[in-house]
Amino acid sequence: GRFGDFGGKYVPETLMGPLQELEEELNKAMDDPDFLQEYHDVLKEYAGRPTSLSFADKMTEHLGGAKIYLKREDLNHTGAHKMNNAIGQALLAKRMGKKRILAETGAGQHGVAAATVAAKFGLECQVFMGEEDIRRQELNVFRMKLLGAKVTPVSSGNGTLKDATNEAIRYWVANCEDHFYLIGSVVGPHPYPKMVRDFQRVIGDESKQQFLEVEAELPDRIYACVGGGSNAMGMFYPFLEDASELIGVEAAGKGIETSEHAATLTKGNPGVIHGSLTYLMQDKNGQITEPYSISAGLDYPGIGPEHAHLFQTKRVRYESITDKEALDALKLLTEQEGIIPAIESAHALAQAFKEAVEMSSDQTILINLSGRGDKDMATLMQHFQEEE
Amino acid sequence: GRFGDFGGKYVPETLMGPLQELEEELNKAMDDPDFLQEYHDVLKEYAGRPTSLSFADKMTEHLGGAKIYLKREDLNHTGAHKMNNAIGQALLAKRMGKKRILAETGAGQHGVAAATVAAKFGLECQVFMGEEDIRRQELNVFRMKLLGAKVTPVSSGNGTLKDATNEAIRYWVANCEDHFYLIGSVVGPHPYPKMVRDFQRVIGDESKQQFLEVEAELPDRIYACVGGGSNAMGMFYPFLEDASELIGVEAAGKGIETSEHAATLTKGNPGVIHGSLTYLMQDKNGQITEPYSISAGLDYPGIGPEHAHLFQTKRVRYESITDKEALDALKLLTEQEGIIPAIESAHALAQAFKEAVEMSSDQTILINLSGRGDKDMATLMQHFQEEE
Amino acid sequence: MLTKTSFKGKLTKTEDLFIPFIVAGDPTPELTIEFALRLQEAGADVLELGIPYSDPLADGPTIQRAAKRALKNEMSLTKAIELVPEMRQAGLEIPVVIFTYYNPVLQLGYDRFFELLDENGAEGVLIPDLPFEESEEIRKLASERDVEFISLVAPNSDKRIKQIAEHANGFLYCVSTLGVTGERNEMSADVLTFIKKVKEHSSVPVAVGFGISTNEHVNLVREHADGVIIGSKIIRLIEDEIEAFKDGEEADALERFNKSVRELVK
Amino acid sequence: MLTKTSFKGKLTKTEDLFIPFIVAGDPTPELTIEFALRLQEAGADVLELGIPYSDPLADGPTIQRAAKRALKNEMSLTKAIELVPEMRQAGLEIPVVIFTYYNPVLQLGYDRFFELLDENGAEGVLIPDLPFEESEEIRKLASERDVEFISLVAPNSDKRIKQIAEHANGFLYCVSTLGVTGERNEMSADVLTFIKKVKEHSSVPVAVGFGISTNEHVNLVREHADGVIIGSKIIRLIEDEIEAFKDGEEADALERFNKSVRELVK
Repeated sequence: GRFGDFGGKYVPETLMGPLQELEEELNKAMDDPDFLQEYHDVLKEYAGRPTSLSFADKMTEHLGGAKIYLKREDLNHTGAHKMNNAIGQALLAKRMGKKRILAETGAGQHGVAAATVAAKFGLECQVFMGEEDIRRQELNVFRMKLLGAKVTPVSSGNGTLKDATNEAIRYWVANCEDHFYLIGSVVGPHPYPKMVRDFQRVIGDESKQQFLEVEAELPDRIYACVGGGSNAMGMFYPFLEDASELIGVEAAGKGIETSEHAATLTKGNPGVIHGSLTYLMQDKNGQITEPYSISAGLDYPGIGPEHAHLFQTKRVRYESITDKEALDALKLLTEQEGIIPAIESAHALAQAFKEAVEMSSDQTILINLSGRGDKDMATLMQHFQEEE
Repeated sequence: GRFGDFGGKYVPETLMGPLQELEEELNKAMDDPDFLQEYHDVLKEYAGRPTSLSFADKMTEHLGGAKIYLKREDLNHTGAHKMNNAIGQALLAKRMGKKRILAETGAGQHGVAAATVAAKFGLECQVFMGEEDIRRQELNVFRMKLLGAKVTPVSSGNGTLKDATNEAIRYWVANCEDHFYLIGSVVGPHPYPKMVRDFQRVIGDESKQQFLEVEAELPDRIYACVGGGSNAMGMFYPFLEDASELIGVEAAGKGIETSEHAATLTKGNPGVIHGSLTYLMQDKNGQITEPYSISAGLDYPGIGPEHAHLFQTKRVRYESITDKEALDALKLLTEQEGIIPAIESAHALAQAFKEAVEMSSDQTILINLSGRGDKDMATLMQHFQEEE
Repeated sequence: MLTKTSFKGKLTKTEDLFIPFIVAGDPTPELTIEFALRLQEAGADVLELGIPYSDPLADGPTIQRAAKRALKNEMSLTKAIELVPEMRQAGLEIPVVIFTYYNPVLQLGYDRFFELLDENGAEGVLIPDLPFEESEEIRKLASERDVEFISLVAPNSDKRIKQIAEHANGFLYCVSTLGVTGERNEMSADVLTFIKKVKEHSSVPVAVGFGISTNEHVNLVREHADGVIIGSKIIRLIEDEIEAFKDGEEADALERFNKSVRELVK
Repeated sequence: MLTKTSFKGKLTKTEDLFIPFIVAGDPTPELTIEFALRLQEAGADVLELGIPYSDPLADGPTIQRAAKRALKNEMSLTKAIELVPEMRQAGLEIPVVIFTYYNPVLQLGYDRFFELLDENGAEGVLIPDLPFEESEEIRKLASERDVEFISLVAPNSDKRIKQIAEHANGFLYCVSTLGVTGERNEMSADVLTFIKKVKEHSSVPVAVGFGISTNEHVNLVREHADGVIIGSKIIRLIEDEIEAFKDGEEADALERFNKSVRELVK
């Protein structure tokens, strides 16, 4: 259950049994061709996969450097890569005979994905969400309820994602017998980080095949944003043994020199969060600190343990991008390509655009466009209208 | 330029030249394999086609009648079938050397699609939108602006879609030399209804192939909602010569016995609107009346002339569904399948669900899910919260 | 040539025509009659009587406003045509052209429409959204009923100019927004070429309209065409007096209107 | 057997243990010392001294609130351990178990952590998010330093019960939310089976915790297990007096606290 030094199961005793049961069933499922077939059928017939690989011709011309390709996870059902994982785990829950799933959510994207698969597969769904986030993301709360999910407000801590996750874990501790905990990223105790990665690797697998079809060789560089890090792990994993340079992009918020950022690898250090040994943002006493990013999906004080390992082994380069840089990249892509990306994804875009101009026109880059920006319209309106 | 008795070009003399030019170029383009290849490449690599054909297993089981399949146009880039047509027309505009496009929009969906393709293909874009609609659809207005489009408020009439269309036509009359008018539905003067249908028939073409793959025979019945009618024409057209029964579903608003509906074929009669002879809603003096539907996309007093023809010849059966029936169907699909449809599409669902229960389990139906419901969240919140 | 422009004998000249446009029922049916008379006094040769329409897509904001006012008075195609005999009774002698969008005609039916024109003594009809290709039947009927069916021709009508001009009745309406709107005081070469081409093919007087709003425009058009059509400007002169009409100062307002029109076409 | 539960000789019995839990620094470090003494007076055999943590994912809302209050006072793992000698000086004789989440220990480092325990005379440690599989190294270090490393076992620990029980030190903490929370006055057969199974394998006293909040619960547990652990209920008794502490009525409040605890475990 480790990625080098990182990972593990740092959980209350009550969860050790359920985690073991999960691991056993997961291993069986991943060896079962019928399960994998069903998973891929649902991705194709329900979620809309394969997602497109788009050549960003105008963007490429605009920057005048490397050729830029976008992996279009925004085209998934419900608008982000989250769906791949939610489908995988829901199928596993069904296979395990669990009738109820629970999930944590920050901005509500994973909550919507969980509520969606719960509806699709006939499971009860309870989503834990911080009170502050519930206020900020009224529409997603409504969406989850429309999908039949129960949204449980979390008032502990600051009422945001970290607290919702704690509360989901607490609820799971008390109800693990008949509940399946559907974690939304490559975080949490083993086997979650591995499981979520394996349900997200379809991004990288498809990308590789699509890229070879159009360019006949692999991209020189591949970019993905990193909060918990599931879209990045899904994209990177199939390329780990290849020559492509891999770049994970964290949220620098208002700047990594300030206290308001979510650049876990850049500024954090190893510790335990949500059951896993990884990098996190903490004070000198080991108290976890509140992160900040304009992007709700990157606003997390930890990071998946496999990223910590890839950081330590230097297989992946990690950079950070500020709110402002991300918003500029978002606007630029929107104007050049007619694609409004999620603010999360815009972090990857910003780093890629910075580097693309320095690269030659026979080089290629691939950016994982992890989700669409529709969910961010209120934030964008506020930002760009203030700017005017 | 006619579909039976309907269609034609009822426009000011100034537009006859541009329409002729458009028709000539369109005919050339549709005979040009390179143009068609580019159109289909963009659909695949940018818009996310083919869209999925989803078997609605839980819905089918819930109703206990015919097998229900959904064509998932909600999975298109920007969230609806509108993109197919916008891409086709933008490519044609580019081919004709036009640097500027103009479009009308009601709720803003076609405006967003037009602004999107304008960004993607490097065209200037001006969108005409009623002042009332601008107020109601603030987010879509912002989205269009973010995409670089100019949104021109229309204060004439009631400030809704009909008026925006009038104003777009007026602007086109004055600027037809260098502007391409990108109409969003199978309406307007010839060759628009035919052109839009031909850019939307990809829905039906794909559906046919996908359906044959899974069921080895064509659906017994096919449903689509009808406002202007482009998603329905796109779905129906490839099936016109087949045995499948085709059902177009209009908006009955608060009931066809009231004055608040948009059931053009059910309650209207032939006349001329926006350059085309078709069915429309009008008073005894031939003044066009304001339609009503909770669904902005169906809230149009006319209908594509080809639908008028298919109505007259009885090849397609037209039904109407009230606001309430549509919302109930929307909620049911959301809970059963984890798909929140556009309120437009929910009209087709409602009619299909009504009929599915009466059908046998060896029969099949196909519903065109023309768009996703994200855009309707504010309306839905208001409605379902009032209901509580 | 005069046979094609006779308007039942009421149009007596084929040059220097002044053709004003008003909307029936704007602001009231009674005033519409008054305007018609004042325009005749000011030298109008033909009256274009506009039918208010819910969706006037060939018209700018001024005429849209007029239509809206008239629709509030429940003006309709039938009622508008029925104003003509009242105008006649009040002294109107110049020919009247009914300017209407196609849909109201369609709803009325061609038979009833021509019957109405005949019964009420309207001499012409102009349908801005019924181009040559869509108007074969109605042109034939008009010809049989001795009604002048006015055609429009635009600078971009191109090779259709010849076709339209050769089939023209009454007068030929040249849509010319390109040359004379705004502040310019001379016509572009393009517009002159266009008018010249139209005149070459036309067996009826060629009148120019769209955007003519000053005496300079009027005189510029007179130099090159057989007639000038003035719509929006006339409506704006009516709008200038709307408050006066409301306040019952009808006589003074009509006097001012008449004077302004005279200034415009002097 | 007593060798494994000696707590440096300070735990003198192996049955009918009362093990209360308080959070260091809640509401102040000074009061924490007072509570420790009052609990000893009320019969406590071991004190669990909780370290406030930002993300206490094994704790319910009551202990979360206590942690939040303590963190406002900038309580930390180091400061909490350093309270122990002050408690001793004030008269505390029973063994102290430091209850802390893993991350603060990790940040301090094992060496410094055990040095601190040793310097300050804390006899045990309990880390709720460090299960058997992740605790091999720290268990070894604890054993070398003669610190009791307390393990937890849950009803669903299943075949791990044997493994955990056999490696247990100090006492074995049975997590038993299933049986005794709420209003029930008897234990379910499942819980009894569970406790019996744990006792079979354990060479140290078996104490039951989680959700024990009434004297009935306490006596029910006493019938079947070697000890009772009370956390949230103790914290709530402290919360009941928070206002009194603020108002400076310390002595009365502590007296009431002591009385309530005595009632609870009578």
